[in-house]
Amino acid sequence: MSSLDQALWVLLLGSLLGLELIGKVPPTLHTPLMSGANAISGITVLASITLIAEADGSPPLLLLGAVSLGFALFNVIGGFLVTDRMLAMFSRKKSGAGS
Amino acid sequence: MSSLDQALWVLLLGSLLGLELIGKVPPTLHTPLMSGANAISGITVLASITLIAEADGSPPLLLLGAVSLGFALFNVIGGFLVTDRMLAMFSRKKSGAGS
Amino acid sequence: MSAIDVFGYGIDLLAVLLLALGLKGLSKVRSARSANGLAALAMGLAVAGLLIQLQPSPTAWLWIALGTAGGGLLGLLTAQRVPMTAMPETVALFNGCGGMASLLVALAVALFDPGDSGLVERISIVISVFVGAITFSGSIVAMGKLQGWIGTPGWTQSSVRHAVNITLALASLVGGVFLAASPVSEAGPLWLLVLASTLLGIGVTLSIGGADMPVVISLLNSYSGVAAAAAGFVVGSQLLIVAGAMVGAAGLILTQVMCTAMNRSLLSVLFGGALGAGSSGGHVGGGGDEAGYSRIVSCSAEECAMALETAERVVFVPGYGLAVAQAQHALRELAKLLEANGSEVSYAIHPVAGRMPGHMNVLLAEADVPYEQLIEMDTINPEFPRTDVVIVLGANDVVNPDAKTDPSSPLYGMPVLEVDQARQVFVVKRSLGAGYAGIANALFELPQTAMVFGDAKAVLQQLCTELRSQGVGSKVAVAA
Amino acid sequence: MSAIDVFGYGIDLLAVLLLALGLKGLSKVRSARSANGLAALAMGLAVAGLLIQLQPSPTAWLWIALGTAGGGLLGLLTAQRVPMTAMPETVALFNGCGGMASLLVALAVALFDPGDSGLVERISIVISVFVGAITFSGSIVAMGKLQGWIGTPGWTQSSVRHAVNITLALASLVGGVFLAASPVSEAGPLWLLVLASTLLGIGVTLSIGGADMPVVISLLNSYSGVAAAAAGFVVGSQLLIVAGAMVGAAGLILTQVMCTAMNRSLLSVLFGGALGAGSSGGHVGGGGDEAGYSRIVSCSAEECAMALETAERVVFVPGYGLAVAQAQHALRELAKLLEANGSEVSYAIHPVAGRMPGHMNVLLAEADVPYEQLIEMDTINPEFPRTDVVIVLGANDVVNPDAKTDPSSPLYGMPVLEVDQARQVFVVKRSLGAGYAGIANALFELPQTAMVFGDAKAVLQQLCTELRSQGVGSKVAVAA
Ligand SMILES: NC(=O)c1ccc[n+]([C@@H]2O[C@H](COP(=O)([O-])OP(=O)(O)OC[C@H]3O[C@@H](n4cnc5c(N)ncnc54)[C@H](OP(=O)(O)O)[C@@H]3O)[C@@H](O)[C@H]2O)c1
Ligand SMILES: NC(=O)c1ccc[n+]([C@@H]2O[C@H](COP(=O)([O-])OP(=O)(O)OC[C@H]3O[C@@H](n4cnc5c(N)ncnc54)[C@H](OP(=O)(O)O)[C@@H]3O)[C@@H](O)[C@H]2O)c1
Repeated sequence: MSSLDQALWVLLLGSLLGLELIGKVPPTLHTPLMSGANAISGITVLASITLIAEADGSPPLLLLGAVSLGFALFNVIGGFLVTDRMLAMFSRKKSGAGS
Repeated sequence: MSSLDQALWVLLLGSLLGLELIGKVPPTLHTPLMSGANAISGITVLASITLIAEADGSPPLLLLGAVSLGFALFNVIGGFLVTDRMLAMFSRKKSGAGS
Repeated sequence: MSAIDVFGYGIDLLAVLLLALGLKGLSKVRSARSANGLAALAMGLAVAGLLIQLQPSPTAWLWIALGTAGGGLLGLLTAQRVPMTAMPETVALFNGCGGMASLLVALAVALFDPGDSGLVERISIVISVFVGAITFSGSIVAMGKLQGWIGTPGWTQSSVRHAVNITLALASLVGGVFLAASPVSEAGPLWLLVLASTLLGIGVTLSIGGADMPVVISLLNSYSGVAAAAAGFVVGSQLLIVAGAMVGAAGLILTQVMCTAMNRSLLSVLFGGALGAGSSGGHVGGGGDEAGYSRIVSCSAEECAMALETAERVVFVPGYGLAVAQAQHALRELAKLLEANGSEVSYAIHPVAGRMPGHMNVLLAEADVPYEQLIEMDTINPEFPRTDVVIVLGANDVVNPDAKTDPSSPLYGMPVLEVDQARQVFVVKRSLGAGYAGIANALFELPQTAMVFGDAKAVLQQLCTELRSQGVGSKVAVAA
Repeated sequence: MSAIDVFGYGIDLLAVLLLALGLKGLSKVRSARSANGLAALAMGLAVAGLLIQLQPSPTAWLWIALGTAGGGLLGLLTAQRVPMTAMPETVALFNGCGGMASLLVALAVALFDPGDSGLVERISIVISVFVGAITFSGSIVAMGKLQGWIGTPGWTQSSVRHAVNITLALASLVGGVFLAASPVSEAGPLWLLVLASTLLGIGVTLSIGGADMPVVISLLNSYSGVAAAAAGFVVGSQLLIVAGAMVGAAGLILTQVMCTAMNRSLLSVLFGGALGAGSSGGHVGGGGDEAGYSRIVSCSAEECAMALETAERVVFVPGYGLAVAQAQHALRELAKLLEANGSEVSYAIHPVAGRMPGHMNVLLAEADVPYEQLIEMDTINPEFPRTDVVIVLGANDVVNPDAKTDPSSPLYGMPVLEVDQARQVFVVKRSLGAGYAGIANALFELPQTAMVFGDAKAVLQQLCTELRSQGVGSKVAVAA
């Protein structure tokens, strides 16, 4: 893995940034924001892909990698789409026409 | 120097953090904040000290290092003190007694 | 550094930048939707960059395709099919799967990766397994509770649960320490860790009431960020570490913000046990149960319909009960009738009405209620004095006037919808039962208030029928 | 990693954390002072950590002590001696020295460091020299202009300056590219770079009017952060890179915020030339110069004193002219007389009154005006209708009613102090000359307004004398 001290710097700064990025959130956005952040946390796909690509043909690694990739992508794809669906409902441009 | 890719990560995250840290500043604080940030930018003292400590006795490096250390510390010490003086004036607990 | 490395590296930096912008944008109404797209783009970039850097072998490509097809398709279908009202459950499910992914990566490396591992890597594996497992099992339990599949067992409300959870936490600790300390990974401590932390996730979540679930899910979401960051340490990905840390920290803040909005503290959510779990109500001495009220006027849907027919300004106050009764479409129906009848109709949206933030917006949007008619609390409160009829639909705490006047009330200090200012108030609910906070509501006893007992959907349908039978339906054609 | 490395590393992380907290705290009134202390602590920590890690030789310690003694003492003395009213100049001076430090470090490494240098290091040196030199020369010019030592030469207001600056920028670019491209550092390109960028800093700053200087200083402050980050690349210090980047970015935001508060755009500050440089005024067609007014009532200090004697509520509006005249102590004197006479006195503080943000707070605090009497614009505006006498002291733009009513005015949209609502307004200034924005002020022509021409300090002293001669002074003893 990359050198530890580098990783810790990045960890610290990333956390501080995360703390700052979200300031005041109107209650209406709590659920979509939670859902969007959740989709982002599916970034573990990167770990799964790395695992597969560096598996050197080892079957258990390939299998576990693919399964974890499936789980992570489920999180990512589902998360972003569902967030978009929610946010689409909030858009003001929505026509007022009845059902 | 430390590996470039590490440095660039840190640069990016540091900048983003800086952009986020200061949101709304009341006008009264513009000058003190400017002054305080200026004092922090005197962190170049670290570079000067490194220069001196790793000069290996080379006279020009030692001299330039010491001069730059002087400049940087002038910035740091003066900056923090002057900011404190300004902020002391804003403190509400100040007694209302006349001159 | 080869050209490809530099390229991949640039992509990584760009992806983090976009992710940060996405997270930031998601917290503002105007930019939220495009920010979500931005974040998705960043994710796509990151994956593409990684694939370019790693240049997987054909076999690897095959397995990647397999995983992608499986997870991607399922995600797509789930996202499209799930009803809007089941959002919290859905997010919990997604979140649990993210945790599972981190758990599996760490397991795979610990069990099958031949290379010798350093202390740092082993610690990362422990954290990844621990947090991943808790996130997974906790999220699944949260989902089950929200769906009503899982109840709140009695023992989780006694102090037994503290003993159980502490034992589980200690077991995880032991497993983790042994795993981290031994240079060759041993299966024993690993499985102990997996098992104990999975159970711990269940144990902690099981004791929390369904109404507090949004907060718990948000917290677990923060955890899954931490798990991702730990997985980043395991596979050595800067980008993963940054993104994971960012989401973890942002999730923590969001959890805090949500707690504040609901007048709860995070600690009391996590350790306080279930609060107002459905009908348990009345935990505050004296108030709450039906005997507590002295002067209640109840009326029929017919009387209510008559008042509505002549009202010029009608405000609906939707609450949790409306969501439970799935009555949003019936409500929209009634509103259309009234509008055709010449009334001015709007909806008063309290920020924490319902059981998840934005619950009412989502619910009413699903029923095609025009966005302009959803009025935020601060805007509509001054309007109540000139409102003829207020219909409170399955809402309770958010219209409780005690929050303003009675310092001893648990709600005291929470801003509420001041419906008591209106000329006439009808409260539609099934009984005199309490709401989430489990306390009595002084509104029900006010002279201008009348209760209309019944299921929200049934009452709304009755109202529509009444109005139509009085000829309001026919005027629609004339007005149009 | 040795134990000392780990220790030093932990200190570095802690220092960054504290610096971030410090910067954040500095932007809130309540926490600003302690945040400043926190940042200073972080700086001390960082230095201590570095010394522990580097373990300098005795010779090195000697030189470090020399530099510390020199810079530290000077800084201490300067900070204590400088008058509060000279703050912007002082900050500019400090800032310039910070830039100089980065410049010197890069120079030393380029000229005397024997090791062979990679491309990245050479690029870092170029950036460090370039930004450091601009920061230094620009800050010194800014200081000189604020102190009045340097004027605004005519050619800098014509388009000649663009030609000059572009030439200088190109020269820096050539020097920089040559320096970065050649593996052995050559003196030629280096000195070209130093010279051209120093002159560029002068050229750009010289054309900017004194009133825009705070913005320029803030921008240069952001540059000195960039220079520090570049120096961090040169000596290979993570901490320096992070802190430099953080300050650089924060400075940029602050610059933007300041521009907004002054109704100016950053580009127009940098490239628009001097605006309202002292008496140049009247650049807006028609308005501004003295002939533009038709109905002006002027009165003597004596008449003004009579109005003050009977006023129950008096509001002073201090402006740039008060600062120029150094009249804050005379003002405090007058206020004390009035208070002894039973009047209620307060000061209306416009956010951009004067020539630097917070100028008036600092100025009046220096004269020991109680903080409670300084009222912010939004608070005092509704109070003007029940104010008997307003005295405008060397303020102009911040009381211009056109900002509210005349869409064609350059000030339109800027919130102003609504002194025209008061019963009686006295405007104390030397002439009918315009203020910073260079436009006429409709306030002067209103029926309730009277001009009291003269230097602010002189007029205030006259007012005190008048009041005392009418026996107000003697009442002080009685009232006390
Ligand atoms: N929005 C959030 O994010 C969130 C999250 C967690 C907690 N909370 C809390 O939840 C509460 C929300 O207040 P609220 O006024 O919306 O709801 P509430 O105070 O919980 O009251 C809901 C009412 O709906 C009635 N009801 C239930 N089912 C019904 C049905 N089928 N038809 C008609 N009525 C029905 C219930 O009375 P009956 O049993 O008599 O019918 C109950 O009194 C607040 O205390 C808030 O702090 C909110
Ligand atoms: N606060 C900031 O950060 C900042 C920074 C840059 C620019 N600005 C701008 O500066 C302006 C500030 O408004 P302001 O009302 O304070 O000042 P102003 O509009 O610039 O007017 C100052 C007035 O003071 C008078 N004056 C000068 N010397 C005097 C003396 N010795 N005795 C008495 N009067 C004297 C001048 O008139 P005579 O010549 O007739 O005496 C002038 O009209 C705004 O336009 C603001 O945007 C503010």
